[in-house]
Amino acid sequence: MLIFEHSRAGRRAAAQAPRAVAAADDLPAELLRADAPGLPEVSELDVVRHYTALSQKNFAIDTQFYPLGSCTMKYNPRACNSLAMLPQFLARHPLADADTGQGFLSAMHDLQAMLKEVTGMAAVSMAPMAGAHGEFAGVAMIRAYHDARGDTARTEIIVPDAAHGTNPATATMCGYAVREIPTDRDGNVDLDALRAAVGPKTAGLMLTNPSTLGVFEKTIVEIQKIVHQAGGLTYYDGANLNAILGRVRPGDMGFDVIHMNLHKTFSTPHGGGGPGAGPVGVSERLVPYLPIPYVVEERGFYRLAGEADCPASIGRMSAFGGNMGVLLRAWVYARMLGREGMRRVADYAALNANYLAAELRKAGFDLAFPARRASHEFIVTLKPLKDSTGVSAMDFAKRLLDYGFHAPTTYFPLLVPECLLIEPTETESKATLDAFVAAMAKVKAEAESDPEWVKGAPHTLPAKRLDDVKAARELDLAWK
Amino acid sequence: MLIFEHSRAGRRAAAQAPRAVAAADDLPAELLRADAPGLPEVSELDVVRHYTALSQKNFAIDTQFYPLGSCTMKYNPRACNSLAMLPQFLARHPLADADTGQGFLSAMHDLQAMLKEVTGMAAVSMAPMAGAHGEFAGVAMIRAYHDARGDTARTEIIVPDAAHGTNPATATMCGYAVREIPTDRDGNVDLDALRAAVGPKTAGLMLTNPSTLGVFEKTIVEIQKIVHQAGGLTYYDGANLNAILGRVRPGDMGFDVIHMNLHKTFSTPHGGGGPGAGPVGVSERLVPYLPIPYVVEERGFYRLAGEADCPASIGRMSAFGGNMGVLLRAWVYARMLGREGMRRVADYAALNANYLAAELRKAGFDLAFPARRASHEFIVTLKPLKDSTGVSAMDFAKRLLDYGFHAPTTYFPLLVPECLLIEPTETESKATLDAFVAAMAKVKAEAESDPEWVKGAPHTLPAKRLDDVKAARELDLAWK
Amino acid sequence: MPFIPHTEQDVAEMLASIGAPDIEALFDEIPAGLRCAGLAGIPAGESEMAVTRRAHELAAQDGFYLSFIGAGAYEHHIPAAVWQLATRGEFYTAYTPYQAEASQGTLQLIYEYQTMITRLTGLDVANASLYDGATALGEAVLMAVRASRTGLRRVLVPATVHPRYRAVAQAMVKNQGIEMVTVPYDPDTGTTRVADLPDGPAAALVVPQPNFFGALEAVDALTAWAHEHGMLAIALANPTSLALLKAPGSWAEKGADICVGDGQPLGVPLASGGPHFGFMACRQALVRQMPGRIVGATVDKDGRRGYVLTLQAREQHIRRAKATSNICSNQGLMVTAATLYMALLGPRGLRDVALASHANTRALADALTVIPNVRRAFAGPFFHEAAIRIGGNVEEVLRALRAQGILGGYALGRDYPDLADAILFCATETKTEADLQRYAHQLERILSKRREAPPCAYKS
Amino acid sequence: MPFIPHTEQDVAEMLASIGAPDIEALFDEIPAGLRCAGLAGIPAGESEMAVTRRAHELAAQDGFYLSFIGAGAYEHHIPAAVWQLATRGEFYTAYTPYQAEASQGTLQLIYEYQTMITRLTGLDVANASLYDGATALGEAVLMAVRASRTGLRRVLVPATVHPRYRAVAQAMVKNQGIEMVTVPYDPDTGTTRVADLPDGPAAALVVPQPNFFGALEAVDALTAWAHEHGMLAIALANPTSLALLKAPGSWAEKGADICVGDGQPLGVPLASGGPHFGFMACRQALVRQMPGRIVGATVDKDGRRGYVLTLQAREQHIRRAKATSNICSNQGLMVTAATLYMALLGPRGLRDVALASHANTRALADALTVIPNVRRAFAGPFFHEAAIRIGGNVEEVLRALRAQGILGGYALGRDYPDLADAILFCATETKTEADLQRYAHQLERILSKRREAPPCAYKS
Repeated sequence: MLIFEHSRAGRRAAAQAPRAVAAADDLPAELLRADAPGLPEVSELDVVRHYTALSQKNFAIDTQFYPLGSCTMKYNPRACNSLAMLPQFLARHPLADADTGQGFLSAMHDLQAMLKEVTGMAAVSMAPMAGAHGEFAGVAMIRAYHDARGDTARTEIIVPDAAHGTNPATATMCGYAVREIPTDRDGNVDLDALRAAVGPKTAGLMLTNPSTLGVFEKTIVEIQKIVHQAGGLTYYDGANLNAILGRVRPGDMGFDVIHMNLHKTFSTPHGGGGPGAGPVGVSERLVPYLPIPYVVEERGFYRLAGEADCPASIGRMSAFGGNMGVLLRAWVYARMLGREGMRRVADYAALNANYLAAELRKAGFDLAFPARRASHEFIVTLKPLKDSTGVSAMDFAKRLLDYGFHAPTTYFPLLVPECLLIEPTETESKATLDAFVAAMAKVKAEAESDPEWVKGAPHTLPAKRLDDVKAARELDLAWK
Repeated sequence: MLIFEHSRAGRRAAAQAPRAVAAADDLPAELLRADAPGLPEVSELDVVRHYTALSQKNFAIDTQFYPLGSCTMKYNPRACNSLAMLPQFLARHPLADADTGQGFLSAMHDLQAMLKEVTGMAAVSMAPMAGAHGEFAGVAMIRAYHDARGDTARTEIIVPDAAHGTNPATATMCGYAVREIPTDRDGNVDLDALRAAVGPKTAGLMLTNPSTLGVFEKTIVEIQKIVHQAGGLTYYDGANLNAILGRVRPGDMGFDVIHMNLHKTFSTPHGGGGPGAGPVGVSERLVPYLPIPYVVEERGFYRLAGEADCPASIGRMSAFGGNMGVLLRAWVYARMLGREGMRRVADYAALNANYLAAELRKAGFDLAFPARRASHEFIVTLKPLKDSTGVSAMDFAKRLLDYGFHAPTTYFPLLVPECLLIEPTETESKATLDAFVAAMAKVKAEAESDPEWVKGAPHTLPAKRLDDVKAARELDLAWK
Repeated sequence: MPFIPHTEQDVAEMLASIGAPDIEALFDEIPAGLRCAGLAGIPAGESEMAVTRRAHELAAQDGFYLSFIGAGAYEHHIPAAVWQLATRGEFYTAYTPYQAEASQGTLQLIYEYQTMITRLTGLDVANASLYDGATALGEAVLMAVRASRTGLRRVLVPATVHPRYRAVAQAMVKNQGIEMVTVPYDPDTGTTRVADLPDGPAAALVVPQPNFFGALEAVDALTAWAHEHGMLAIALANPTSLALLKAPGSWAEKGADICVGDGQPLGVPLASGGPHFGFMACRQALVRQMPGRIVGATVDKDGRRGYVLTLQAREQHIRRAKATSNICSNQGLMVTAATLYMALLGPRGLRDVALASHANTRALADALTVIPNVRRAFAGPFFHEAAIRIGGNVEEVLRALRAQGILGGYALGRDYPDLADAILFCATETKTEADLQRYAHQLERILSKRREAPPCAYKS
Repeated sequence: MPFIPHTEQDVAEMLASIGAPDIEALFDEIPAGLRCAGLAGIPAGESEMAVTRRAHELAAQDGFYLSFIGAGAYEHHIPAAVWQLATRGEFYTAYTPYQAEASQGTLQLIYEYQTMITRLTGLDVANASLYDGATALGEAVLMAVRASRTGLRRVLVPATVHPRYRAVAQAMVKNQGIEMVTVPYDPDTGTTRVADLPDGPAAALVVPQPNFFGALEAVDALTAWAHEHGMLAIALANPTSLALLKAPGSWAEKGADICVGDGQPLGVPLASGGPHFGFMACRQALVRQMPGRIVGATVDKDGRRGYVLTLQAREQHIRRAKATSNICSNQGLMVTAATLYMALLGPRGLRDVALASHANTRALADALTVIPNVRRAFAGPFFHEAAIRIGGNVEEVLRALRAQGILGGYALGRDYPDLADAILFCATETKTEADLQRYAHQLERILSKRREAPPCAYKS
């Protein structure tokens, strides 16, 4: 039932309305709406009961193992939420002067400094509000850099074919053409192809490392040099930063820009689709172009730098400077982890991924890159199973739901057929991983003995298999 | 799985431990424990996931209609919780001086005054921490009153047979013998039996009104007079205050003591079994005996009255004065309702109960007191159904769970065979009541066509019918 | 080890399974020269207790103010139920509902949200959110350019649009060669005159309502003009105002084509600037040009209603370089809060909020303009924000108010040099009569240069 | 109508079904003379917004203090997860799990709680909570009298038991003719000497550990003495201390028979006094004398493990006048919090809390006793509380500390006239070294009557 179906004309959650005032008789009638907007008319209990029930229909980190590859679905410490929601933090107006927010701004400055340290970059701006937003900032800075030098012939961004879709989409939004390069058999960027691709048109390269294939680019330094020698800049997609936190730093690899996904590596909540936060770190030459605002400290006083401080900036990313509440959560997390804790993130993310890969291999699954170390995630391909039983990666994923596990990422990266991209994260225990392996093995056995049962999955969830095609064909995007 | 089954030696939620300090080498070894206490060794994620999952196994007001008779399971406004949990309120030490808590104490004084007003009593103490605790305070005051007059021959408390078990149990705890009196056919106290019961041994009467049978005692004034004329005092069990809030006041009926259940009438949460709060209101003659502390105001300064203020008090009910957090929730609720809102509580509780009773009667159910108005609750007896199908009230209740409704109270009051005591409360909508009637009718039809199916219920819950007998016979009260 | 559940025995068993001697070995594919020795610049980890205390101290340092700042972010009462429900683990720790069957909670909620937005805006379809109002405007400009049959890369934007929104949209679109032409405002009314709209073709006209000055634009005339000139009309609206003001879908004959805005007033805390969220609605015909997630209703195998992400072919993970936008994660949790807020307020409650905010701002404008030398900056109707000119140094006056615990508003001179002595203020339903009087009293005192002994302590 | 969902049409339809002309008619069985005209003394209802603002103002008025008061209620860090989970609607708005199949969440949680309490106390069984530590002591006294084979109505209670606990237990038992005999304490050590235990038979001896002064009693000797004299031994314990100190079930040869205490230190906020909760554990043989709810494991129809309320024949709703107690609602939500707390802390975490609290109190005692004229009130070991004598007016000194934002402790003279110049103080794991120094510095200053210019503002 939809909340609208609980609606009854005249019902209301009366405690929520302010004291009634007369109609706005001073406003011109032609500017007023004639009818009330068709929001639901329900009681407070209706709302609480309806949305509590809805919430229970979700899989979430708090209820299930959620090994969704490339999303880093790790435990979100509860303190991050309660501290970011302290009343004073919530109440502060974004345009209130800096002297009303020294407490808040000092935490922001502290986080900014920590992000600088873990990435090894010269400076950080936390203005971008999601990973893709960070990518936009990064590529816009690359463009601003070339433009400032009058180097306007550079019209291409090079992107490996394994990249997240946001990379080419971002390049387009920044007015660049996208040049794809292939991946070699081992999952590395094909260096020859890269060499062939770079040239006077090269504005830059966008690279995810560890790659979306779940492996570390061994030739990362060469890659960077090839691009730089061609006059391009290098963009480090930090989506997989969780894999290398404290182990290796993009700045040390010679990259010019990196974005971080705080909702991944710094464990801020995923919230059913955001909000995230996508701070960007840059090398010295890009510092002038950083998006505003960022936090500056002068003799113990903290404030947000604006247009006057940063005349060459690519500009503002949002009206008010970023997803501050998300940043506060990341700050709490970072302070609890500290320097040793951050390094442990990568250590145990790698341990869990490599263990899970090893166990799945023993259980008869095919790894896409069996010769490689897994980073924090790895790929299983179900191509052989599909060929022999007709059970697809999608079917397999749906059946895992019945066993109480969120499915891994399916059909990404696009290069590997019938793939599952599996990211356990460091916060899951061996017992959970073992239970997941057992479920994977069970589904495989089911696929072999009774493929139709698996193709019909899920069988135990609030909805059975949903018809995507109908949804796209007979659009029903709002209730009537 | 129990939390203990997630335990693994050496695992811990490390962010929760304070900095480690050396062992307490200054303490005598013979006073120290040799082994660590066997608490679970789990991660923070283990805890969050385990208890989130457990919570989802509960029916609750926030998830289901919960017409548990005599428990007033109405909507618990969320603001009550968030405001009672403001950091300053939570942090205040109970023994901190009054000048550190003027904000908090003023709210307590305000609530105390409102409770006085709604009950019509001369004074109120909010010290008791639950309904039964309030009963204890009330009967102890009655005893203190008689003792102070040297009237020590009064050894009996009269209790109607329909009373909650807490009434006779309380009388016993206060050192009284219990004298039961019967209920007449219409659900009223049998006045002749009462007249026969009172006498020089009568210390007092405990009466619930509206009674546990869901009807208002029409002769309430006579009852009170009969007891008073015999020299006894009168105790008004306010468990059902929700039925009469703002409509009629116990003080106006001439009663000497009343307790209120704030978790019922003032909508503080039931919490899976508490905490409640059971303030007591008294007539003039019992004021000196009120339990301490209560809030007093002197020239705008608020403080808790103690032993020195109240030398005749029956004493303290708890170490620190009461369930303050529950009282704060009640205060928020009372302020949001205000005077009109309080009266509406009784109006709509009565409307819902009488409507539900009427609809169930139309659906073929037998009301225990069809000739009476329902108060805020009423009784259906399933005796005829039991006789014809073998389906008991318990079976019927279990099957209702399958339809997503918490069952009414079963087998109470004891006088009515195969009874369901149904209390819808004022916060439920007609649509919900109609859905409940439909489910009741459906279960009745099932009982008539397929009694074994109903006797086997529930069929869809996290557990099937549980074996109470085994539980009591083969005691397993802690995991080993 | 905070948040890591491994015991020593677990680690040993896992390494044995992997066949690695130690955890170090798992990083052996990383070139040795790159490996980082440690993070010396980061402090040691602290317990939750220590960080909690620190956070409380920082929060206490910032305190509370009686704020009359609006300028794009509005203080409203947020029902307690909103965040108690939105932070339930099942909403808070789920992600984008890729596995629809395991995400019906989030998906149905977004579908309900989309419905609510269409009803507020009077348009056909809505997406599942954008980052904020400013980026939503940028996306709307890009969308209008894509959708325009003219192929023109020129969009008209009134100067009465929030200056920050214009800056953000500019930064978003400039690399695609799109020109944003600023339309000047009428200095008397602070609104956009049809007569001032520039000649020459364009893909779209942005129509703010209320505009940045809080003033109400002649939306019908502006929309009609856009349509007459073959442009799309992009409405930029405050969602609270939509409970009271004419829905963009009803502007002029055909209605605005796209409506965007910032959803923060719908149950989202100010929080120094975010996370807020942007909403976007449009006519059905434009849906395939819309950026961001969209949820659609469908049926499951048994024919029962259910919800899925749909029209994914627009999006970056499918369409890559040809996607409508690069947006991926949006502001899902804020949408959850907004949905709860709109459900709790309902049509009448939201209208009451709009009316009370309007009435308070009107009362405050009246109270302030009896102070000598203080006058309204613009004539004409406003929603819940208005500007006054004080004939003095605004920054100094605001500082003096701040010392009394009052945030008096936004200094318009920061963006509009010709409004150097103007303050933009807002009084939502959260303000009491006493609050309004306090502001008026203090402003009067400051402007008349009277001293007041102890600073008042609303800030604590 | 706040919290009432009825529309006018609903009301009309419902009245029609009932056959009543109006709502008034539903009250027609109430004698007319009794009907109340209205509640003039109660203010008009206010919106959630207005009450929220008022509550925030009251809270701000009270502020925060740096508190060193213990005396039965202890400030500990409470993990954020505890109350975020405990206030989930499914825990918060369920009731006593009468319908077991629909309450497995609460039932299993209580079973886990009972298990944790048995493990902390070293006893066999535990109930699902009592109101607080003081009433738990009263119930333990009643239980011991019922269980005692002697039939005696006399119980020995050391003067080192919390004075409030003694008062509450006294008020609970006196009407049943039970005598509580106070055992004096050794003025040197602040503990109970076996030599001071009175002659004559009794049903039980109460043994506090730590006692009200924070001092550690000779629990083995006291327990052994009780058993030698045919009495039950009732342990009264601080639950945090049980992670460090010998479990009551292991005291002397046979162990204490019953253990009670206040569970507040286990994740429950101080909150001006409540709700806290009392815990109770006992030997298996006494289980049928135990008051309160008890959850037991069983199986369902399919043989799967499940949980139910059990041994209900002890309780008031079955046994009525012969019940073990009149208790019905207990402190369920606090038990939920405590279970979460104990699970999050675990054996090592709780031990760390105990150790840190002990170490801080020791450090503070050392720092305070270097101040001239300040000395420990008692020799001997203590847990996380200790008493000092300051040789001056305690109330005045505490007031002076309060002016500096410090709550210095509890004035023992309020209950023990011979300790008129003594302060009982406590420093749990929440205190930093700087906090301890601040207290010592201020006390030293106050006692030496030096003035300090501006009061320090921890209180905000």
